[in-house]
Amino acid sequence: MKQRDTLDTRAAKGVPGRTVDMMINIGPQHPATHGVFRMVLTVDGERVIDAVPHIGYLHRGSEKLCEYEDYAQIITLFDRLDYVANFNNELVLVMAVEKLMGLEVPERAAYIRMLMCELNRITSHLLFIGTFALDTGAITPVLYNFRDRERIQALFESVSGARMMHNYFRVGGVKEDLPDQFNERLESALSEIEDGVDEVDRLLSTNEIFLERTKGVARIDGVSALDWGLSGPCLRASGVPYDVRTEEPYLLYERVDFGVPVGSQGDCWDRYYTRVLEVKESIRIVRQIMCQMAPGEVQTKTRRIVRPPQGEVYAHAENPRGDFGVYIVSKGNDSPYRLKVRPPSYCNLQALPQLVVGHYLADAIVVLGTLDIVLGEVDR
Amino acid sequence: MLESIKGLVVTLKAMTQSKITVEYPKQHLPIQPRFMGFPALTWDEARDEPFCTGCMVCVRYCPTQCMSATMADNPKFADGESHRRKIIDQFEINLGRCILCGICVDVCNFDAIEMSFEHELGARGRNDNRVDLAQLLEMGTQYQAQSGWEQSKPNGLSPNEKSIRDAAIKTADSTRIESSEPQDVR
Amino acid sequence: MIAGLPPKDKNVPRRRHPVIESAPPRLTPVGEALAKQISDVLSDFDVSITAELDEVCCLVRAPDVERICRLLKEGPLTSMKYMRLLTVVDYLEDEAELEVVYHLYSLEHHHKMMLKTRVSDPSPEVPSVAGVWRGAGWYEREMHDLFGVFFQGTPDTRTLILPDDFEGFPGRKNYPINEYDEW
Amino acid sequence: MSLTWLERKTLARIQQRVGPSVVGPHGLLQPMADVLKLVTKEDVIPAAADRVLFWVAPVVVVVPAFMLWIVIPFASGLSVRTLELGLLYLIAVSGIGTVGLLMAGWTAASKYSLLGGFRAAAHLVSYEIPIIFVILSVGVLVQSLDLGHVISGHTVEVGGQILRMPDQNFVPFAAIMPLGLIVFFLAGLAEIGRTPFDIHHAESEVVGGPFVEYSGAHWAAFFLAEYMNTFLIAVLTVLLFFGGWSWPSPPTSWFGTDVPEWAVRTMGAAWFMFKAYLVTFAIFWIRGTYPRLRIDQLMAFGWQTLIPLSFVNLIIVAVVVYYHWPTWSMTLISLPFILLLWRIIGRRSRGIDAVSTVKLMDKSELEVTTLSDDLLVADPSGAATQNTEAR
Repeated sequence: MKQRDTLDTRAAKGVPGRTVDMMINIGPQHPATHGVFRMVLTVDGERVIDAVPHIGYLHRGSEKLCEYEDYAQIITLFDRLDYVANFNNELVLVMAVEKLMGLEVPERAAYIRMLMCELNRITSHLLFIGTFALDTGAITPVLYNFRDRERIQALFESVSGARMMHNYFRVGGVKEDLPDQFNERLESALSEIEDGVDEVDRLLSTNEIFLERTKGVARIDGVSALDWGLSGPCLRASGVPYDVRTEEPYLLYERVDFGVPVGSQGDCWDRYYTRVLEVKESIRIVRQIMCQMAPGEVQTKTRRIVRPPQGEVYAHAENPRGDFGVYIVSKGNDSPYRLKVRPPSYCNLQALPQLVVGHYLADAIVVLGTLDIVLGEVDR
Repeated sequence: MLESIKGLVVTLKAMTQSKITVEYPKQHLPIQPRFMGFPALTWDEARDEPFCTGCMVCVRYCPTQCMSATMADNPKFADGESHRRKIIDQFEINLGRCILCGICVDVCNFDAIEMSFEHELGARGRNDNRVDLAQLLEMGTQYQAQSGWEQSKPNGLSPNEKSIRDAAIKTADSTRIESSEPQDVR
Repeated sequence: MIAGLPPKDKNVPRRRHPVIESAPPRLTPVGEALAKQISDVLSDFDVSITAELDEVCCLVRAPDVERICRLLKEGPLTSMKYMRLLTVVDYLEDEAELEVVYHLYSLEHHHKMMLKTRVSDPSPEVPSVAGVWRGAGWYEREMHDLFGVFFQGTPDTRTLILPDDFEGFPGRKNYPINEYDEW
Repeated sequence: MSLTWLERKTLARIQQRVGPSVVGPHGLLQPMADVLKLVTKEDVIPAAADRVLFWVAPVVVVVPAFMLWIVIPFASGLSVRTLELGLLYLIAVSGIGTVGLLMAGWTAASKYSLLGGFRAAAHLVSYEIPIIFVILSVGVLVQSLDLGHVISGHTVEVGGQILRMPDQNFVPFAAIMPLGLIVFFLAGLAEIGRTPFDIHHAESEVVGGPFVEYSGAHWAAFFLAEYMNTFLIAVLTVLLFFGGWSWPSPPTSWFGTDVPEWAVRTMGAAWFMFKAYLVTFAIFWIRGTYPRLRIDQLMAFGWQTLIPLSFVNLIIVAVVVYYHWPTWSMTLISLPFILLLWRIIGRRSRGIDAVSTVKLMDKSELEVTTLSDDLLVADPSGAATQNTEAR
């Protein structure tokens, strides 16, 4: 960024008149902050010269609370971290505990977990695409995507009994098997979603105004993206092909064939389109899972009170927002001694000041939209 | 420019398609059979009493501590009409605190608590959503009627389960004194 | 917490369960190779290398942290370019120490490791690694909020997730969580 | 008033929703309910606001919005006042509303509304210019500034020659100067702050712009003005380019019998309103489809594209009228410029293949790829170049 004219430099140059930088407080209640996030932007006219993010408005002390809860109860807390990708959060917790206990999951349970996580990735990305379009000013895609998301939410409800806070995964498996007629319903939902995604793709992805707003805006290169600890679509848009599903395959991701979209520009449009392609890939994965799945047990025998051995474990998985990790220090009790979450949106959000400085106020909103933060996860 | 016109076509086409929203208070979307609404207590038609024995296992496992219960001696056991030695005396759930996780249903040994279909609940005060035993049983019987509920853990308990149940009753007995009053949350 | 219920005691198991087993280390061959490499790379420092499950775990002295991190990030053999997580574990009650844990990952070699260091209470100070990985900045601020660990040289020392006037370190085990009234 | 209903229903149908449906049949009485609600609502004036100006601002916006309707003829001779300088009057009065928006933004003592007010002032003023030039070229075409003459044409005497100026009974001006129509419609959208150009009350950025701090009846006044202006742009589009009430002209005789004068007029007015509603629908349709431009892009589009093109349009019209070329030559000359506009708008999605920046890497491909430096985009300096250029 070039040296900015300040009051002092202007006075030194003898430029008459005064311009004063304005501080704009965006949030905690603002339509574009996707939750209770606050950022203080210093703007020179319309151009952002400084951005200070403030988080913590949704800090509920989840990690501390986990130290006082049973592992079974912690699952309900994890539902409430990233509240648009609940299954993925639950998965990471139960994976961590299973890794600590050295527990094997029945094949069908693993497939069901994969299925639910991929479906949840679709719902989460659909929500992103819709709200991002809303950030750029298009008011229609969000409703199309809610329409499609609703189809999957209904499936979730039929599987777990809840639309968002599922509490469905258990240490050693899942709560219960898929309901009857699930395959047929899933297939019809998937084909409708495919149509819906194409529809929004036609409506938005290559729209001139949309390209105008997102192409080349807020670029971040791969090296600094890694440095900031970005993950997920934000990192992949910068050209770093880091996806936990291929990097350290968990569940049965080795058995399915899928592609990972990788951007090359690291701008807002790449971050957006990476997710659009991921939705399509997830649909592909779900189809493969449905073919491969065989009937069987869904739960290994465990004690009612899960009590993993002493030790430390870090487990992570590819959430819609990125690399979601859980670090558990266990002392062999019912509750973890220390539990720490690696929230991907927290890391992604850190890079915000670097991304928005030098751009327009309207771009700041768009950039925040592409980072796709969920405040439940950022503040925990 | 072509792309913009493509967008206009998409929206125009959508305009001719059918509506997908429903007018909520007049019309409801179907509830799935596994739907987890607020917890309710089930009613044992055969013996005309609740299944719940007040063993407090749900109270202890509730992540938000939204329940409280007390148990009493079952008069019907003395008469020989029922196999339950203990029976629920008071039960209160603060539905405003309940997070609908279903853990209470998982841990219950007697099928006494179920997640009902009840989900529309509004109140004006922070603690106005407390429901007592009578209301819970009413919700429960309604749920049983709606869902064709069947007991999945029949009364002929295996010896193992029996011992679990007895242990639960024992622990519940010992904790009874501590929380015999319905807990007050400001 | 509801008044009336006794606070749960976190260290004592709820039921009689005297045997506490430990999870055995299960290092992969890659991990073992990494452990060797690290002991070579960090031969100048006071390091003890163990393993937790499948991760190499490396305990170092607190003042060395920043130099070690830089070495691990920039050395071609390790090239830990990606810092996954920074956290603090409170062992004050048993061992009077706080443990700072760094989870590192190398995208080139698919190496993962934990770097640990221990600080004790009157002045829990660790050099900041925000200069090595910029992503560490917020973690350090958060850990300072919750545990009172001071990271020397961290670029931003404001509180992150707690209010500015918050007193005490709520992440620590000895923070009285049951002694306030629920709203 | 019916426009709010139309807008909400249109958007709802675009978004596959039901839309207003409770008050009245199909929610037709919803606007009434809205008005009732807004009027009875408490009118909050922020403590830091300049009370007088804050109170006056909505009036300044609403009054011109009403005054504009004085000269609009709904059928032949059916207007409040027939002014000879009707077009000039339109241009003059429509500029006043901007002052009101700026007043509202400035006096509310809120940074959002301040930004919104500035944005409004900047972009409304710059989009006024292409509108003026297009209106002027219509004036040149008909050699009159009277709105009635625009439709029915008239005769003028130029240098002893009696000329019949074109009227829209036979060919609407949309066919004669399509460039003018496009420029007028785009600039009109911006002038009323409709979707691709609605930056001054961009909900996701400045949360309503100048109106943030307004509530109750004052807010209602702003929105009344907004819808009045929306409809005015639709009416003007019909009037200037689609022949108002007369194209295609309603029949004057019906199976051999003469239709009475009043019936022809009524039919003309109804026909006129129908066309105006169609244009309004198009405006709402566009709102339901497009994202919003950024301020710099908006200004660039206005100053670099629309204003030159409106000049071009004026020159074409002037040349054709001066040399008495046939009117169809005007259409022909306009065509290349329309193509130019087409290419300017579409330049983003042309050239570079937009979609190609994101590649799908197969899983097997990823497993063999280790992270090498050429996969990383090592171009941190390119971060803000795009924007500085645009500035």
